[in-house]
Amino acid sequence: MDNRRVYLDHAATTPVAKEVLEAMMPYFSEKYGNASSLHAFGREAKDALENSREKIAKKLNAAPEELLFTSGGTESNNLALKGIAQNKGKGHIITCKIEHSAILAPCRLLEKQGFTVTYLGVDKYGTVDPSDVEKAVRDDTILVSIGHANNEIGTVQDLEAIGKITKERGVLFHTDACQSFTKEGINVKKQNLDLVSINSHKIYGPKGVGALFIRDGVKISSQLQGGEHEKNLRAGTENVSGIAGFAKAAEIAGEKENARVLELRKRLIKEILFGVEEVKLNGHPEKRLCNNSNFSFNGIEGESILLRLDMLGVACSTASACSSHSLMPSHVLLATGMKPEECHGSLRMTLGRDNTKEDIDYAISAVKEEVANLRRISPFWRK
Amino acid sequence: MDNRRVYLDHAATTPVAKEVLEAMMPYFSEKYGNASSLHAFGREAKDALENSREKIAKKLNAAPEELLFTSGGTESNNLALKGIAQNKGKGHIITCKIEHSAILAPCRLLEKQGFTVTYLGVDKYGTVDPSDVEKAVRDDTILVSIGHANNEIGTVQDLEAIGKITKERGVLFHTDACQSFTKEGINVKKQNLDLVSINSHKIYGPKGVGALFIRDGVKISSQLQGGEHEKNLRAGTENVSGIAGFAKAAEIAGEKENARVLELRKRLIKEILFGVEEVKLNGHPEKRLCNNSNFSFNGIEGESILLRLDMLGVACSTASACSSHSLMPSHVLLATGMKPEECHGSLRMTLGRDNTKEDIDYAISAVKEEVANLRRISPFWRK
Amino acid sequence: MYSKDVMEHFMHPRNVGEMPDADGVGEVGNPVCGDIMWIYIKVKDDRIEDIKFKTLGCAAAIATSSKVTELAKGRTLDEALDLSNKEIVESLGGLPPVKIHCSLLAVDGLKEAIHDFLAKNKRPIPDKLEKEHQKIKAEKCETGSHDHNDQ
Amino acid sequence: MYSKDVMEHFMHPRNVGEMPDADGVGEVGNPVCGDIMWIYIKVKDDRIEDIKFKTLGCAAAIATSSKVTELAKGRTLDEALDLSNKEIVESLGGLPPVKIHCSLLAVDGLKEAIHDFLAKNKRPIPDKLEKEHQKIKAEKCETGSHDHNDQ
Ligand SMILES: Cc1ncc(COP(=O)(O)O)c(C=O)c1O
Ligand SMILES: Cc1ncc(COP(=O)(O)O)c(C=O)c1O
Repeated sequence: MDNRRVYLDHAATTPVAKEVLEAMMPYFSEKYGNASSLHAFGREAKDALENSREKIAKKLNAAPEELLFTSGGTESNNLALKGIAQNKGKGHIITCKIEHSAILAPCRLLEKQGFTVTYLGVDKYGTVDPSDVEKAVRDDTILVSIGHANNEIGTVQDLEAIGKITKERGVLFHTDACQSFTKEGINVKKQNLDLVSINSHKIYGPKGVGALFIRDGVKISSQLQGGEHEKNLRAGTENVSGIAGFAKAAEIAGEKENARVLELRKRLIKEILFGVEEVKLNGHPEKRLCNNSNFSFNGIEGESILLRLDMLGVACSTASACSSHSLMPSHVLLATGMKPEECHGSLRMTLGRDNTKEDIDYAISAVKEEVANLRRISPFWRK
Repeated sequence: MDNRRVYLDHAATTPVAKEVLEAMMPYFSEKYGNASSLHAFGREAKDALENSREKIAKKLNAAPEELLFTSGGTESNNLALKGIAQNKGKGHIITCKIEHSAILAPCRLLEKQGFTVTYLGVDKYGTVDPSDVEKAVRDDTILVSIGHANNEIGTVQDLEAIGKITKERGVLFHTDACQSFTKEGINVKKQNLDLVSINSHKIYGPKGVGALFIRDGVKISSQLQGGEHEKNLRAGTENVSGIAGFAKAAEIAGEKENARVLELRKRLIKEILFGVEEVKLNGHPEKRLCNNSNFSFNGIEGESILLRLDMLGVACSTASACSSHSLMPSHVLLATGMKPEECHGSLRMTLGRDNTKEDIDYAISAVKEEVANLRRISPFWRK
Repeated sequence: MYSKDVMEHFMHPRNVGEMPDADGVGEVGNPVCGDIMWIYIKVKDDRIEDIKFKTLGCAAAIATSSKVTELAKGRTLDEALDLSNKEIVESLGGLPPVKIHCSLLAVDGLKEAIHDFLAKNKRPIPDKLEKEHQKIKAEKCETGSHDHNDQ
Repeated sequence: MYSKDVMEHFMHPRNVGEMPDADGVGEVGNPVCGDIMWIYIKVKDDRIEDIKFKTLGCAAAIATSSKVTELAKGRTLDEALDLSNKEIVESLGGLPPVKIHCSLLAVDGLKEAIHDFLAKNKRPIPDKLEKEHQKIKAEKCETGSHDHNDQ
């Protein structure tokens, strides 16, 4: 094997694209003004901010005024959930069991504060049944928050069907679209979305930048107090270079690259499923993000396979790393009905812009080799 | 006059220094991993994060574990104030009237939530009398938050004297050091600080990055829920490039540059006070940030002088711009005892790394010229 | 933030000055709010023959002051009273919404000068103008607690 | 995150395998927790003559398993029972604090194998070992609700 480095963890974060970095560069040391300043330096910054807002809003079919910049997906989710909850004062929230921790953790906090939260289950593919949402809506329901695409298994939800229900029932609808933005169509009008969380570092933009779409007229309580930035909803000097990069990243993302990645991903899944014994594909066979693959290998543990692949230059992720972060099996895999003992050998490989066919073929052989190596020392493997 | 552009608004934000940008570059498109990832890309990011933490903590005489990264000064202040308040549940907070809005706005929110807040007054120079802090401490006081240096008038407070009092009285002590970090000595041990807010974009680092020092053992409630980043106190994928830049910025800041800027600033103040009629220096004659100057010109309004200087390429700031942001005169100038009508002609000029003696001389003539021009059309000026 | 025309009038205001022998003087604004305008008119045959102003205020206040004097000069008093704030703002290529407030100063000043001229000459004052005069005199500075984006 | 020695043992574990004619077998761990170790010993004159293991688990579990077999081989049973987790971890150049938990598996496995050997041969089992045996058998998988840094 050669000395390749193959990054297959694009769901965790992405490199900053060349075009994106170029779009950011002027805002570090030349047009460095504070967007609140009245002078020319400030106006340059303000212009960059508003142009960026326009570009990103367009991608969601939203108005620029409906987009607010944050420090990332976590902040966007926190603002959406707590901002709506605090504004309403009390009530019931519907979410689902496979949400990202940046949804689940705020929900648990809101429960402690007296809100009630329903965590909907999913089927074995990780799909939320829209009729479950319908059944769960109560008179005091204030918000439905269902993530567009899952970060671990890539399953994509039917936002349009859920949006129909929330509209009918007069309930606000939020989606965490951090994984799906630019990969799956998001159209706030068609999908009847009231709030959408997105971030930059999953789409070849810089880390530390996110946004929240808030439909015009939807009232939300600010979570960061200070100056009157972002329509008084998010205080703090705007990260102009980061935001300009985020906008560029949104702009350059496109169907063509998604289709290319999808082909590579299909190849990867096919080769692993046919080339390795006792392996299972987690997530939905079709309704999944174009770049996501997630496998469970019997008889081995996630961190081990991850680290052995890492030694071969292949970077992936596991939801099952035994560390302080997760002594527990992945809540996502558990929710799809897997037993804890089946969850430990999961491996997520998420593809991206820089991956070539050669990279994927290299990764496939690496996986085959290391699964075999680990099974050789595993008590569960006696063939 | 030539076509110079002279940026004199370094208190609002600074350009990213060349060395800082260089330190950031590897973390955009090469070492772009998520610091939570186990693979080599992730470990590179984690290393950058922890090295940065160490460098910045050292500047405060703190341990790296005591430093937590945020999205900026506003978030650091919000986390400090609300985090302590929520952890204690109830009680009394002492702050002062000239704090930045990122302190005052969270305090007002806490008042609504049942906390009581004392806003200490200042003398005509903007100085907080430590004995006022002493007198204000009550049995239920949980926190004293006094900013190290004021963003408008640059007045520096005696943290050591206040820290003695809070230590004696067993009350937590927070300071917003966004303006003073790297300009005035901060030593959490000597000054007995329990919490310190700092940010990057005021010290030639990128925007959108800040930090909060939390003394080991001080309990604080997280304000952003999600993953277990930053010791479970601040969820969200870490902005590695930004943090690396922040650390570099802290590292390259130094006494020599502060002394250089101080000399230029002295020249600026001297020339304006002697060369312009009916002008007053706001803030303290000596205990002020090395780069801050703030004047009030009789008979003219802040935005006007700012925009006319801007036309000459000189970028400054006024606390008195008549816009949605501030139909009101500056709360800082009012607190120093100025009448509203005296507050409108304020002009802040804050110096920095790129300013030369020639820049300052250019700015001095520009100010003289434009003050004269505006007074010529001002009804208050009849000479 | 400001249009080219606003900046042009702000940087090069027309009709700046005082007029010791003015036929009518308007003094509007309030030092507490930070804007004050003094406006002087010379009237001949009910027409504004000459006009001068001095303004302390923001760029919008100065530019609209200048524009008002430019537009009013040569008009009859009635025509001058017809000058609306909207017209001024539009003729300057617009103003940011938050600045509309500052532009009222100039039209008010002109009205006050005409009111002063009519009063001094013991001429009947139209009801509408008298009402506006009372309103202007009663105006206080808007205050409120804002967190400006202090930096 | 892992020391060079840990990675070395993880990538190239010593004494991997099964032993159909083992004198003692230890089976520890729990599929629910995601770590399982099987350890086999061949005993001659109360000395561990040969030792083999198989481990399903994280890198720390595999590396400490390997290290335990390396250190135990050739020791008397008493000496082997003296092997502490601390010793294993130190001899590997340390482990991240959160991984100490995973390293317990290996020492437990060795104890279980010795216990099994003693029991099979109807030999007296030291009190301390019996207590540890009971504790190991009773162990459940640690669970709790954590927000891992899912990405
Ligand atoms: C679905 C989802 N939501 C939220 C987040 C959190 O975003 P950030 O890391 O920008 O805070 C992530 C990624 O980490 C994600 O995948
Ligand atoms: C004293 C002070 N505190 C807080 C802040 C807010 O920091 P940030 O803009 O990074 O949120 C600033 C600057 O804007 C400041 O000058």
